[in-house]
Amino acid sequence: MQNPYLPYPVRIDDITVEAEDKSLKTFKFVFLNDGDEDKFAYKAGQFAELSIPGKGEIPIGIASSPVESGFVSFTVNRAGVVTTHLHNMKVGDIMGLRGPLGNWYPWEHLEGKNVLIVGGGFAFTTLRSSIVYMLDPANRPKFGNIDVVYGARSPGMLLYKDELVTWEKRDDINMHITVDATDDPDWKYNVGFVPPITEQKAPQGGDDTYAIVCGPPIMIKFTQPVLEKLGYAHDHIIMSLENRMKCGFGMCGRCGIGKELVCKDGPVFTLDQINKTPREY
Amino acid sequence: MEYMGIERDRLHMSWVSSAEATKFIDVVTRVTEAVRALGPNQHFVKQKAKVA
Amino acid sequence: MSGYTEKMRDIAGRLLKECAVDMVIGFRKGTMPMMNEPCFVTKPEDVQSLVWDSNCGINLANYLANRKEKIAIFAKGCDSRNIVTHITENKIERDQLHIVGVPCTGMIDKRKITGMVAGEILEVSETENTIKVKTSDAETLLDKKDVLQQNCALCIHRNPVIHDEMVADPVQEQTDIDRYAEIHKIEEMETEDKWRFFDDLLSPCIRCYACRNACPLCYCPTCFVDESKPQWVGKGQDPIDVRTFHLLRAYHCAGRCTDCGACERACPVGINMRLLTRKLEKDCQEQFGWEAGLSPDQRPALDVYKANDPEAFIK
Amino acid sequence: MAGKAASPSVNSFKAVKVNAMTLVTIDKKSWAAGLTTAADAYGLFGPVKEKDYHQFKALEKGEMPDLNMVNTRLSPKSLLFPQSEEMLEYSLDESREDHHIMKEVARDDSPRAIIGIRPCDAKATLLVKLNFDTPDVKDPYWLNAYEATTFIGMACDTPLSTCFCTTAGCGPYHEEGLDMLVMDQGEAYLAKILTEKGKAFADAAGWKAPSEDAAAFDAGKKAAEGRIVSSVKTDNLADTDLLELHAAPFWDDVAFACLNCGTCTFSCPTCWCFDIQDEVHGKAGVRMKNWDSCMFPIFTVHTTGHNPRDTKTQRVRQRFMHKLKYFVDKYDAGIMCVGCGRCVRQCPVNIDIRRVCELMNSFKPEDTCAVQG
Repeated sequence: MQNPYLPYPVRIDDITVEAEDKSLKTFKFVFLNDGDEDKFAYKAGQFAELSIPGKGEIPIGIASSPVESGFVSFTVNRAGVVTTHLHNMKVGDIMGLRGPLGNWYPWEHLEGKNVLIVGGGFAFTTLRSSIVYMLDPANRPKFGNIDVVYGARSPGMLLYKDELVTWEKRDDINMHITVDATDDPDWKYNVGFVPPITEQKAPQGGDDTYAIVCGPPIMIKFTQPVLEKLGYAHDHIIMSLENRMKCGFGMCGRCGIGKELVCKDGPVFTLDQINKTPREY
Repeated sequence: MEYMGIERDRLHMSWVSSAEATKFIDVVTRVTEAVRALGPNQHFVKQKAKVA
Repeated sequence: MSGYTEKMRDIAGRLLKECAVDMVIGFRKGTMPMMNEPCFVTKPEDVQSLVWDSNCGINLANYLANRKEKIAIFAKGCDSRNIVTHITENKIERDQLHIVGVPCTGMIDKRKITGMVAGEILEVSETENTIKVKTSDAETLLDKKDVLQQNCALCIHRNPVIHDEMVADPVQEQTDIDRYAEIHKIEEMETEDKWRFFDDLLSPCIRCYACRNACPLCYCPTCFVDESKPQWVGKGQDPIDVRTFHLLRAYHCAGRCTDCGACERACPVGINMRLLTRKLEKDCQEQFGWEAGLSPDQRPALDVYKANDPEAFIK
Repeated sequence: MAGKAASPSVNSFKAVKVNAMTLVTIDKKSWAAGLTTAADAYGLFGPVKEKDYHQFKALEKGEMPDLNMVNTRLSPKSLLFPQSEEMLEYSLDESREDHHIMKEVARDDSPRAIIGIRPCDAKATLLVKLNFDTPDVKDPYWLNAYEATTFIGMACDTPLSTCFCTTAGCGPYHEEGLDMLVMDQGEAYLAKILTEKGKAFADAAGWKAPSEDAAAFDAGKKAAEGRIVSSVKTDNLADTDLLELHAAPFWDDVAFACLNCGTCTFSCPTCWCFDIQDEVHGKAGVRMKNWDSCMFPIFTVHTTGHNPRDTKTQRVRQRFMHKLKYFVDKYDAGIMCVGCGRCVRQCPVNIDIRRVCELMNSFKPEDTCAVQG
């Protein structure tokens, strides 16, 4: 019997400091055992438990993309016991990785559709995974227009800056990068919160257009009416939730929102589905 | 602590000013001797967690 | 205490009708013999649900902490002392409260009574001094004073220490009570026997925290056992972790505990954790002459310095 | 999107049924002797009295289960799902080749039998199984223990006034989840062998004297069911709208007295929530599974401090909604309660699931939807 609690042993292969305040780091892991990477086959939108012996586990969205191989990566905000410890670890350290867990953005369903991605802050991780997946030459023809609204507090807090610059230059993806505020005179992108920028830049909703939204609760709260105004139906708005989790596969009970479990039945839900839960997240 | 079964001499409380070097030496010596006489502590030492 | 129920309904009805308070906290009839359920009433027409008998052992002060409403509360001697403690510790304002004092002749010990009769108890009724216990095939008449909760048998503050009105005239206080006989007995044990005694006492603990949560003193937003940064105590069933919880909880109640017995009463596995809290209560009494919650004008023993505080423990 | 997994019904998890129902009679001497013999092949567990209460424990050699107990204080769920259980171990000693690599702990999953489990607790095991044995993921700790266990049930002839099993999908002679059901006939026990596992145990115990007295079981069952005086109604729960029930006006009243202790969830035979914790001693560490409770605020609190179920009322509602609504909707296997009455008897403040179930089952949303007009 496969033991779902047993993590794959991994080694930290690389650590990138992402944000100017050093609260965000991207960890690149390689699997110690042959074959584990194949067993860890995942889709964009899923998460995994980063498992540190002696400290505990933390569920984090997978930032690398299924089209990238040889490693998996996660961008982690330093917040609690486990993430603080992780931030103090070095390249070469051994830990565990358990997953992939949860569902994913509905890629099969999104084929042939336009996709609007709205992201804020460090929730951009699984969105990055999604963008890289969609831009992969093998996949790009499967999707219509791709629009991305991505905002952070300041230019220094934007994740994956090099990639953002590359995407900005491409003509098969429309990037709308924004920051809440900046005193950088050379800043050539948008200034303003995500919801108004979405209202200005995002395409109209419709049967063939879906929005994937991931960000802090306050961003989600104000983006939702904007999307409704733009004509996105509730079953065309796709969101990723978080709740306190332990097991990650639907047994320990804490992440329940009504009869759905965020870890197993989610984390990806349409707004339509979320409206049918008691919203205890 | 004593009421719960920790030996009386294992727990000491003293008030020593930074100027009272002799008293400090005296207290440390007294405590060390007392604790040595008791031997290693057996209680409130958690080994591997017991499960049930 | 017979006749209290009617009087309480009148008082509650009057206070609610006059809009003198937003809610009344009391007890309603339980679904089991020897059990009543703490409840609140906000409408005058609902006061008929209120009851009072010898099964109101839960300390209602526990339901006050951090509430914002204007509240009338029925308070036994112990409840009133915990209300005083709440006021002293700024958990509630005095002028938010209309305290209805309930002179108390003690609450009965359902575990003790269950152990005294054979078969399941189906019904329990009471008069002033007797308790009638009905099982499927027998009826037993017990003397109430023989089946009191132990803390009630030892109680020397049956009358409320603070109140805005009283349900009845004060009852006679008990005197010549040896409150600490059991504690003395433990103090006289050999060190190793003490350790084993508490190991045995705490062995059934399942860490449900009913004792902590029933305690009006345990209102911390995050209890030390729930802290994760740092994590002070393991979360499993290791006896050291279990003991650490009980020991530290008792310490946190030092000089504050009124021996209301809520902890012991709430425990689903019958642990007398009062053997820890009462030791500290005894020490406070002996060393500082302090009894918790007697007056809102007095600062607690562990909160004041007096030049003549005993210091024999400092060597 | 997250499609609803096929709802397995409790019935699909029944152990292999024996073809012809076998009845054996066991005189009380053979009972004791049989258990002693069976102990060579099985670890035996059963109710024994410790201090004031009965508990399920591993039986010492020659120790007999005390079958006169009415019900144990805690349910026997802990035999498959211990309150605290080691799952993984690891070393933090960097001089070791395998440092920081987690491994499964060695476990003893040799055959064992629970003697004298009540039919309600056996049925509860099947409800817990829905959580730990799913089509996608299986909890190996629970499942291995479950598969190693033979359930020898004791029919319940003396139900308590708080027992409402007959209206909670169960009953004093209920057979679901049992491998053998034993009834006390005074001089002897009459045993109904229900599964291959039960038959193997009877063989190991040498209980072979056949009986034809099937009528005795029917009579016993009828009499025992007649002694159940308490009931719940659950017929409207499935059809009541989840969100409207969630928003029902009675939750503050239900929750007021609650202390948010874990008594109800810990004593419940069907509550399965747990926590995962790491503990390190020196360089040796273990990862363990501990019981957790939806009554505790830290069950759901986020690292940010945000808590989706921050108030007592929300947590109390979660417990009852999970048992009486979410579970009903999710599995189509009835309520997540077998009517054992433990929470009713043990709740320090007398919050009674029967009363709450009545409020929920009789709830009519239109009664309170003034805002809709």
